[in-house]
Amino acid sequence: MTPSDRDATGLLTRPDDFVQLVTPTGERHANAEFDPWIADIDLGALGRLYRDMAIVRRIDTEATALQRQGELGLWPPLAGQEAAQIGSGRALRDDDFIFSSYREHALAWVRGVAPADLLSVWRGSTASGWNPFEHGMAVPQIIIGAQTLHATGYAMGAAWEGSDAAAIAYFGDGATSEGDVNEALVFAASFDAPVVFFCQNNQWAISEPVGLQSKQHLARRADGFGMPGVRVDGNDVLAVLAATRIALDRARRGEGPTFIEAVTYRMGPHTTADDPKRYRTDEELAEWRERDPLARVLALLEASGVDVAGLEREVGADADRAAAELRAALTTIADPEALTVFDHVYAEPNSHVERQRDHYTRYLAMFDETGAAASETAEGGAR
Amino acid sequence: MTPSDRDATGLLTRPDDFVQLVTPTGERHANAEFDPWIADIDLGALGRLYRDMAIVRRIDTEATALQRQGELGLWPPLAGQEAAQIGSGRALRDDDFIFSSYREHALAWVRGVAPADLLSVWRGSTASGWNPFEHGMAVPQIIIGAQTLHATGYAMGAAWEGSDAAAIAYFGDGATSEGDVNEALVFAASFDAPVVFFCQNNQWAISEPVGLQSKQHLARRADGFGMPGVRVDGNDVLAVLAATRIALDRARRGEGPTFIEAVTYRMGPHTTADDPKRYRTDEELAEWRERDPLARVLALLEASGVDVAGLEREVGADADRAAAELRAALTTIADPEALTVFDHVYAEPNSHVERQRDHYTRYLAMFDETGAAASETAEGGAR
Amino acid sequence: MTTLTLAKALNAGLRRSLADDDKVVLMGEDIGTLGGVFRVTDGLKAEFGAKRVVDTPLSEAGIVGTAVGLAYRGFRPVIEIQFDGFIYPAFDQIVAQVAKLHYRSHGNVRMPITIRVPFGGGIGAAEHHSESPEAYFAHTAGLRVVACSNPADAYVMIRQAIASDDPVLFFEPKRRYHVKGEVDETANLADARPMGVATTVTTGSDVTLVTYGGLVPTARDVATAAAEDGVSIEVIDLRSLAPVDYATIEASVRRTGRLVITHEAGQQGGVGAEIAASITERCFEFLEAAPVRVTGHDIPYPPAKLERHHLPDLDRILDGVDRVLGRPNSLSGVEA
Amino acid sequence: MTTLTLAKALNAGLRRSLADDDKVVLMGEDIGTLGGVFRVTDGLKAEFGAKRVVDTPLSEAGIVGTAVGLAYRGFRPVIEIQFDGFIYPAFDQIVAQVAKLHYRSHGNVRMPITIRVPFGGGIGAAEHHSESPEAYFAHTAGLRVVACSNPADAYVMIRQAIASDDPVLFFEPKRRYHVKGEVDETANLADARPMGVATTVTTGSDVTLVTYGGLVPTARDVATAAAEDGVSIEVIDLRSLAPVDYATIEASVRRTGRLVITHEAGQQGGVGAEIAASITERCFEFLEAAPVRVTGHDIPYPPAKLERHHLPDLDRILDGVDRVLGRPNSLSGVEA
Ligand SMILES: Cc1ncc(C[n+]2csc(CCOP(=O)(O)OP(=O)(O)O)c2C)c(N)n1
Ligand SMILES: Cc1ncc(C[n+]2csc(CCOP(=O)(O)OP(=O)(O)O)c2C)c(N)n1
Ligand SMILES: [Mg+2]
Ligand SMILES: [Mg+2]
Repeated sequence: MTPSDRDATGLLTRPDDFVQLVTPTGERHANAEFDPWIADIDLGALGRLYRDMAIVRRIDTEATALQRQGELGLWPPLAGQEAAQIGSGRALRDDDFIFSSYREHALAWVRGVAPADLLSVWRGSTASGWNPFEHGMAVPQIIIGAQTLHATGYAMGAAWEGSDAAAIAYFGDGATSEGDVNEALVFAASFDAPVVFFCQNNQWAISEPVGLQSKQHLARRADGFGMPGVRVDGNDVLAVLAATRIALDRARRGEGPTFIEAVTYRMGPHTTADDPKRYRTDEELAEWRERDPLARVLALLEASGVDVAGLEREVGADADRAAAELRAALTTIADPEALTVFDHVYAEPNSHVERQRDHYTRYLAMFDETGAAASETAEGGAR
Repeated sequence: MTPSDRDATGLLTRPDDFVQLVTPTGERHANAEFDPWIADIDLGALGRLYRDMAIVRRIDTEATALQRQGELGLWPPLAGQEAAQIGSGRALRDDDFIFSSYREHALAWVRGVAPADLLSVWRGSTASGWNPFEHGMAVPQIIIGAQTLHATGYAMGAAWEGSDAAAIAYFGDGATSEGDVNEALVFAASFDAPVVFFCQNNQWAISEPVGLQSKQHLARRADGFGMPGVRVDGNDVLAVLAATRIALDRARRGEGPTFIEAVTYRMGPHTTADDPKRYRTDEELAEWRERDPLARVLALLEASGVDVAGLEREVGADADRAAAELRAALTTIADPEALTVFDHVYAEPNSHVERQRDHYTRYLAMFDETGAAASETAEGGAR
Repeated sequence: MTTLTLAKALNAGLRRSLADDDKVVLMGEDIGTLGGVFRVTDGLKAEFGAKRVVDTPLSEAGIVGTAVGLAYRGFRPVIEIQFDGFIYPAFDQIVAQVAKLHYRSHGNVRMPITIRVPFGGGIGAAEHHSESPEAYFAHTAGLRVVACSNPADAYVMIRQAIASDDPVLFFEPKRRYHVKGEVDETANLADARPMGVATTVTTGSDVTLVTYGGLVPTARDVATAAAEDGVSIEVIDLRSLAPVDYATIEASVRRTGRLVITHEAGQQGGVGAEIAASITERCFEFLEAAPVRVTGHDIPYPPAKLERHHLPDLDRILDGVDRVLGRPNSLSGVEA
Repeated sequence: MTTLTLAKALNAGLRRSLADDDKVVLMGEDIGTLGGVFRVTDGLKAEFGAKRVVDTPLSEAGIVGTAVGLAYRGFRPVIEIQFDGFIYPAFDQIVAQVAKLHYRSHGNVRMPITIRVPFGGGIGAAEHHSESPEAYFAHTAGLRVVACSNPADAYVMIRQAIASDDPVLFFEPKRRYHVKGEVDETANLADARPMGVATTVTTGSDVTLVTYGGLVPTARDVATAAAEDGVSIEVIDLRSLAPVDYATIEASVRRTGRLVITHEAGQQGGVGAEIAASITERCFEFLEAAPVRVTGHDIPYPPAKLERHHLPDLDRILDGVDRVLGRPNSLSGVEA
């Protein structure tokens, strides 16, 4: 991409173009509107945000490696988006409900999803890793944008029940082109739904730059639908935390939805199946490395007199442990039993599925008798 | 609807809230931006715009009457929206292409669609009344919003061919909630498509007030998608004409799409099958009658010294003639032949349809032989 | 027993469901203040309020997608799609979300969503207002698909659909909305015939005639007309299109040896194809003739003045009966 | 003759179509710079420019809807839907617009739109990446539906689809993208087998085995395996799913008396249902047994590690062959 292309894509990262509280080099900008919302974030809390980010980055690296080793079918790395995900995730209350896309592993971490549950779906062992109601987080959504409507409906329901819980929908820059996302904005505004639309503008939708989806900052989309839109530096964990808290507070007070555009960058490939060299330059990546979400927090902590080396050591050990746990968890993921393909198609008894299950059971039994295995056919369909 | 509901619906009609060149009482407001675009509209031209509006109103009234008499299956009246449709329609060049919804009978008039062709689809005699390419106007679209994408694609194609023709999409306030319309805005902006999105905000989508679809002026939707949005008094034919000309000029110069919200009112029922008394008040209707699009043009002409009584007489005679032609045209609409149900399913030979046609031909032939008629069965399914 | 039209029976069933369970919410375009374009939800907003009977923005994907979120929150949304031809914008949310979420979540997330669809033709309507899209949904694993044909069933089945923990596509024969019938509003839902079970409308011994929705009364007329001609027809109202109650059809075809299926939807891949194929699999040795399908043509729904040449009617079904019986019929002498 | 993979044969066919007719435009997500996630459009943007090979915003309805407008303007849009499971957001534009506009406009507006869909499973992919949605489209009047199974067909059929004045849903068996075969890039399109005509892959006398797309090579293996067992199987590659080339199937079944149909899509209302029903109608007296369907189960596509328990494979199809032959099989002794 040429520099002029880049301008056209709205890939603007000047601090006056979005809310930034911590610069890439770790300077703290004052912001009268945002600062009160993070007044409680002392150095200790900031260190914990750093810890979150460092650990999820490590988990992400480990999972990517596991995929390369053939242990996972696919992995969509989050590297580069730690601040956007941790900053927003740590703004949530336990009874808020998360509707995510497929890249929000940091949110699963925030919500205490077990390592094995995180990996099982990407390993191809299960249709979903965890019970959404145990973690207040829906299982990953692959249909781009669909979850924004789910979040909106959930929020409508919460409000109708008189609860002040909110829902948050995570989606990408590419997703903003889907009808579903726009319809979600319509419904949310119409019903004053307590929902936060959290758009991680990571500049790319697979190979397509954000400028192909929109010539306007994505946050500007909000106004036309009748809700506030805010554009924050998505690599600045404090800015993201503050923006999300403001939006959640608005939601809880019954004032309706907010749209947050977190300007960030996907440092890795779209998924482990993708080769970003086909569509973007090393220079672009290098530029964004300088805006790393973790580095700036360390710089700020250091400038504030924190023993950063000690923190890094400590967090590094935690991250090592998390990575080891992840790897170990793999062995606990059982291969699913053949007949479970028929489980949960319906919640209630269904004569048709039962008949098919019965037939397939008899079919499998044939092999038991003859000693052959369905999986060992010439073709098998397996992988 | 209570007055406070009305506020919430964005049913705002203060002149400072939109561009208005002619007030309901016929005063002419100067407008530095818009006036140059209608400098050519002298009193004669204004009289012709009045004539257009009066005739289409008369055609509409006649068609409504014909439906009540059982001659048409259904009719969606345009009454109240004459200025929006004539003002925009008369801004178009012959080689611009119109993608309308189902209520744009005035556009069909502008494009010279024959009366019988206009009625045949609503009579249930044909799937479509006219050849789109003969009139530069697609046949009516019933799926709400779908045509906005068609207009966008057409405009993309025109631009790719190097033509400076534009496309215009007509849709309603309700339609703005459909994913398709929002996706059309995305595509149009992304490809700088020479298309005009012409939204007739007639305050209602069947029984639903516009405030249920949006708490924001619809024209504001445009900015977030990266295109200009303009809100005009849709009952002011000059304001509409100017706004559409500005948008078309922009399109022809390769600067991309424009969104126009024409604030107007559907004075009649949604269709002849609808009973608006179930959802709106007489007072509301009365208020809007005072903003009648025809009356203000007459007032302006009168104030400008035109012999309005003479004009009315003349135009009245033309309208009478148009109405008579419409009524007469009915008799020229033949009932379709049974086997034409199979025509045009495919453009190329298709063995399956041919087989079904063949079978049904034999089936019908049975009745010829026995003298019975398929239509005279106990049940018949006909109507 | 009360005498109600099919539309009013649905209205009564919806009212009852709203009263019985405060997690039931109705959603749709024009269903509140207007009471729906067919008045099926008439009066319900006034009775239960705007948070139980919800006029939504004009977007079908939005309606179904927010219903999914409401189901996550524990609600039981009941959606009205204004006309059959307007369900397609919601297709993705129905097929990729509503149908799959229970499976995707290992049974943790239930989707007790009812999607009401006035369907079928015969009312002289404009394009997109007379379609029969049921086969798309019957082909979609994870959905249940039912169609009612009379007021008594309508009253019970809509409540069963709403009470079901599975998503149900609920097809209402719009041209029969005004047909009247006896409805027992006092009977217990637990005692009612499960919505998955078909009904034998008339018993007969020569031909089994299977249909659903708006063609059930027509099929009854066919049986009457055929009886005058000495042919005894057993009419089965499927009620459930997915899953199909094969036990009932099978038992009948084993006796009659002859099957005719009729529906308004096109033939290619219609519900009749599945039933013909399945019954052939299950009853091959009992069949005296190939199952015959009498369906709408495989064409876009034609303009109103031609719909009688598209829809199966008494004569066309009788011709199908003649075919399955090997009597003189429209295809006599034609190579299959 | 050149040896090409199926993906490269499609690439060559697309290149040829772009070169032959400047009204042909390719549209889709990631098809330009990236060359498509399966690289089917690799190099074409570089060769023909960004106005012929168009990376679009991420919205399937938008792609198909703007293609309709382009068709109005005289273009022949060729759309890539990235994966089978992402076609549903475009369902309304396909079913209510693309399929119906020629009819609606009395033949004035043509919709020569090709919609390419990599379909089917067997690649260990995540949810929504392995679906077989072809039956939805085969049930939709106004659409043509085809599926290619080998490089030679791919090269010719994609060009035929693009040249067709009717809209074509073009299904590509993604798990066979890397299969190689001989492609004649010099042959004349006019001399090629029309895409509506099926191919007899192997001739045989005991059983007719009908399939399409990714299962064609499997069916050939079935024929080989069965031959060792003394059973002679005639494999037919349907190629066109709508309309179906019944002449070819019928002629075969009249000889064999036995029909097995196999596809990855679910059974209920799948393409196999229509073929079973239609062949039963057309060849009833010739059938020795009920047609047998070997299909994916009627379940949402399962996680990768279970897909081999969902997809028909050699053994399951052989079991179907045993069933249709009345030999011992998985259902022996089970009441149908
Ligand atoms: C409806 C649909 N269309 C296409 C895809 C294929 N796809 C998967 S991810 C992706 C890009 C998404 O980009 P974005 O929304 O920016 O999210 P990101 O991956 O950058 O986090 C595409 C096109 C899909 N999953 N769903
Ligand atoms: C996809 C779709 N959903 C629902 C309908 C039913 N319907 C027909 S007109 C209409 C209201 C449209 O309102 P608006 O867009 O404001 O246009 P208006 O009728 O006011 O001109 C509705 C809901 C439809 N035709 N298409
Ligand atoms: Mg992105
Ligand atoms: Mg309106």
